[in-house]
Amino acid sequence: MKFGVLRFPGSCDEVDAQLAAGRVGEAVLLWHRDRDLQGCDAIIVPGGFSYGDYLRAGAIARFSPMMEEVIAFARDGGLVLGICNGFQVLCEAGLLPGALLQNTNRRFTSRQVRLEVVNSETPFTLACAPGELLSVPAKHGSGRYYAPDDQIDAMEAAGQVVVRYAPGDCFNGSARDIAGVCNQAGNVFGLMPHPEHAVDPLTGSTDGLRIFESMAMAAEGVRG
Amino acid sequence: MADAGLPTVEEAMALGLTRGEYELVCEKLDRPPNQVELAMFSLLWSEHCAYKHSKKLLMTLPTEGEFVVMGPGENAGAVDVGDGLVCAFKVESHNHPSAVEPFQGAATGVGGILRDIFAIGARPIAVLDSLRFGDPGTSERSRFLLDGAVSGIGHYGNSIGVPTVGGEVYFEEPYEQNCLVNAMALGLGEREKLVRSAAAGIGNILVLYGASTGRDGIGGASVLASAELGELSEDKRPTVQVGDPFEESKLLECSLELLEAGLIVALQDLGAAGLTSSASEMASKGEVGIDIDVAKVPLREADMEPFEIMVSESQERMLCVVEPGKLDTVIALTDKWEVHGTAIGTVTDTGQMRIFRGEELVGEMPVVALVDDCPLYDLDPAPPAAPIYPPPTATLDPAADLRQALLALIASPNIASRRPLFEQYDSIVQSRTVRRPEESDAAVLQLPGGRGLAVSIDGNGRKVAADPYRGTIGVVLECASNLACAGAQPLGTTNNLNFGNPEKPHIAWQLTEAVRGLGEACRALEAPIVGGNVSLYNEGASGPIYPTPVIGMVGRLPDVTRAGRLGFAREGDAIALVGRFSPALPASELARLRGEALPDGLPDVDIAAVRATQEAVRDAVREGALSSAHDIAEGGLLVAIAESCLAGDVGATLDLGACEDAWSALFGEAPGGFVVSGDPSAIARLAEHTDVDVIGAVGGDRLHVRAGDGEANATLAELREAHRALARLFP
Amino acid sequence: MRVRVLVRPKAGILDPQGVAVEQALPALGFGGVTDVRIGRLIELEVDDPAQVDEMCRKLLANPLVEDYEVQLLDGAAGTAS
Amino acid sequence: MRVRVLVRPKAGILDPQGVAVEQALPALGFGGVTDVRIGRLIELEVDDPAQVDEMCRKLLANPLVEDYEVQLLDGAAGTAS
Ligand SMILES: Nc1ncnc2c1ncn2[C@@H]1O[C@H](COP(=O)(O)OP(=O)(O)O)[C@@H](O)[C@H]1O
Ligand SMILES: [Mg+2]
Repeated sequence: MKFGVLRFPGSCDEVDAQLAAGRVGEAVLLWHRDRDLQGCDAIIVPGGFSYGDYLRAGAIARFSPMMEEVIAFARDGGLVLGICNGFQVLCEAGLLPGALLQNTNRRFTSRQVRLEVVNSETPFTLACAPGELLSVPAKHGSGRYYAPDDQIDAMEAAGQVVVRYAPGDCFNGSARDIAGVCNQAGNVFGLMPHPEHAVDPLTGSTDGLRIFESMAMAAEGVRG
Repeated sequence: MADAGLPTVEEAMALGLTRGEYELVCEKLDRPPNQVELAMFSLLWSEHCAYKHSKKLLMTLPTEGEFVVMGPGENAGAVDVGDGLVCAFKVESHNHPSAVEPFQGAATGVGGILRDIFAIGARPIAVLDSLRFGDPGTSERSRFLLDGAVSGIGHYGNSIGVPTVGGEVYFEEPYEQNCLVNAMALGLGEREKLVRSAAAGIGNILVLYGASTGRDGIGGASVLASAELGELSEDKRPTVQVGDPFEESKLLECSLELLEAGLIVALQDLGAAGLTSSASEMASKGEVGIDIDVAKVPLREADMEPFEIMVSESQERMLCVVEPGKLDTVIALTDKWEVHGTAIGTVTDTGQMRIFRGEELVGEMPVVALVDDCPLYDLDPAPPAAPIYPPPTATLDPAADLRQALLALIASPNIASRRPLFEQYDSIVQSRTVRRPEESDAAVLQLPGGRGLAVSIDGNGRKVAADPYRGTIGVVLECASNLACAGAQPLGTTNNLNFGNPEKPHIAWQLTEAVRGLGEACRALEAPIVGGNVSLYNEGASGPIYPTPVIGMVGRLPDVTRAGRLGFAREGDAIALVGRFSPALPASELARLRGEALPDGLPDVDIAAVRATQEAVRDAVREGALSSAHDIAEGGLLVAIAESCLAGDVGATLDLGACEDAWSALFGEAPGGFVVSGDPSAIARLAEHTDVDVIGAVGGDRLHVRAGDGEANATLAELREAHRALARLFP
Repeated sequence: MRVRVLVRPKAGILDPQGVAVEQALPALGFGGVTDVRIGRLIELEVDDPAQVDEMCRKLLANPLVEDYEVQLLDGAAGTAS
Repeated sequence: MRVRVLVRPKAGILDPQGVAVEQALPALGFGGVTDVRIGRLIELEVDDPAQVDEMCRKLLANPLVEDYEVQLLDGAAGTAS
């Protein structure tokens, strides 16, 4: 299992994602200006402030050469995980539905949250039990998930709402407490909280590992 | 050189030089300085750059020790943390810019201290902040400043991917007109790869990279750092510097990659006094000359004068020295990171700073005159004849009982939970943070190989105002106590001396006494000073700030999995008061709530005894023998216990036995006291090494204490509610 | 040619900054203010103003949540989305 | 009355957003764009438009780093700071 973690100018959590993914497989950094996916089985678009989050979070990064390759990879069914800023990039790139707006509290907020696994059958949540609560940190200023109501209805029906904030834990005002969504095909997943910061008992919880383990299981399945 | 229109002595004085200093400049040059030269001298001879009122004092501080790799003088100090790694760290102030524009002032303060860290070749791994404002309850301006400073720090640190792992904030009336915003940063580097800032190699090339140069902060260093804020007229206000963390993150990665590839000879950030100070100091340290062509400097505004280019304080710029053969590779790397480098000068053997605009020579000064010849002044210290500070405004009902006092203390802005602040900071990025804010008295970061670093930043202006010497000792001891509770041994210390106008004898006395206390405490703890910063002239119309030395200390843990926690953890654990603790109310937080005047002096401190207690607590934490350890600071014993209850979400029952004065026993403050909890046998073992008094047990959902015939009782829910008091400042 | 782009949150989308400003005004003594909306102002110099609309759709605004309006500053009227 | 306030970074003050957007545009296929400045667009409904100028100075703009321009949308021209 080989993960590729994108690196844009202004990325912050790319090494953290590399370390986390490295616990379940091989993980390499991919520079935004290159075009070689280096044979990776899954791509992670990491957290941080690509291009300073200037203009709109994720707006500039999504045009990078490497993102063009990632878009093609995703269209071919490749696994793509977007975390925080990566989620914003994937929405901007049109790989995921919706948009992420400024938190209703108007502040960057960093807090441990509980995530409820709504759909445990995606390639990113295979290793979770339905309804399981994962303790994972969230830290962002623009994490309010928005999509038109009818679209969210359809997404919920189709199992595209993958994780929600547990009651009381949603500080950003997201529609229906949505924390992470996948595309229709299920191979692209974005979430605001940071599973890569929940992989070691020393620095927090280990619940986030489940996301990376799920991806490895899914990738092995595809291969096998 | 054209000598028409030379600046006058009056203009020199408006830039902050004294008449005598101007005359000395003329003597050094053998002629009056032109505009470029005067601008450069006025900056380098400012208090901020030349430390002319503090250098003699600073020379008394201990700077050497077993772990010191780089002491004061370089961009940051560094201590050895084992396995060939060093921790670089330093604290800096951005007080005056933050008073003008708190968001950008605080943001650029963080940007500046981070550049100091990577300028020596260390990757920044943590930021801490130390903040002082007026009373947030009554002062709208203080709330505005607090809100702006906290968002600015978060904006910069979060965006650049360096965790803000700790800090401190206090609210006292003397900071109303002159807030303090200090920021500390830590970095990790390989000992063998540290780089110094001395320019070397005649014929080598100076490359400037990063942001373009605009009119930011022109006059900043001389005007902002050397004049009392109240004297600043509107037209002297410099342009506000705007921070760009995105640019800095590229600058950081590019600088570390340049160093890793061995492409540069020397590296220096551009901070206060911009190109003037960075180039001159590089030349001075390398004992060489430098030629700079300002026409080559990429500008944000086309029409800038040579002197403006030389003094601009535009942020996010670095200067490096490169061998000619490596220039193309260096430029290519700066292009990769989009921080486009430009060759702007050369290293010469002239011993002169020569400034050109194209072919035209527009300034020429001996490096030695610029950097080393600024006169140093002796202070004229004298203790104040009458109290300097009015008593704080009383907010506690004089009839309050112990329980009401406890709840008022827990809700005091100086003690209430800092969560609404630190939740605006990313404290976990880089995956090193083992103890987040409110989990331990010091932040703890993991290092390769299972070891750890602990760091704390502390200050207590009120106590230093009451007794500059003993108060400062108390601050250094508190910082080391915080490390001890995490299980760490101090390796080195940084400090920021925030004081009023040193030309006034009573301020000079505060400064002198504080530095004496600082040196003595650091010597006794073997925690030498490896760097720091001085911020003087912190005064408003109603007087000086409390003298505020801010101390940052870095320590190490052999086994990071055993880092201490401050929260009670297990029902049934014994609670003990540890240390030879002699609590006293004068200058305490309770005295502030009661509106009591500051005492004239504090009790003597036995530093060696405190150190011994710290070592005993540290060793017990390192053995994993204790469930919790917390030092007793603001609010005294009962507040420390309440904090341990809140952090562990469990109550406690205490009986202090016979007790002459329950108020002093419960709320009095002094250095050297700790509250620990653990298995009774572990506490008994601790008693073999230091004074230990078992006073109660962990359990239940309330805090209940009996002291003599006094008694207090509060539920966890009541304590938690009081502790949330700061949340309303951030609606 | 100098071009101005006004980007606004779409009707119906919560604008927390606008709400905060609206709530802060009465305390500062400003009554009678309603419906505050905060967006982005982008001004740029372009060789070819015909490009601007595409630039807006692709980069300067997010059509799912924002409306934009282009104003050509040296005369001529603008186009709105 | 509907009022529009344009808030811009002051001349000479660094505009990191504008710089970043300007540098990114060529790679996105938009050449010939220079001097990008990014500010805020504030639109509000006010009973008394005469108040707006003071509102800008006190709350809507930060006079240390920003200039503002007020446009009355139902006719009449605006005032600039
Ligand atoms: N300004 C601040 N920025 C970040 N963290 C802070 C700040 N102030 C306090 N904290 C954190 O909040 C916790 C409690 O702070 P404080 O009560 O000042 O601790 P102490 O009494 O040990 O000095 C610590 O973890 C500290 O690092
Ligand atoms: Mg403490």
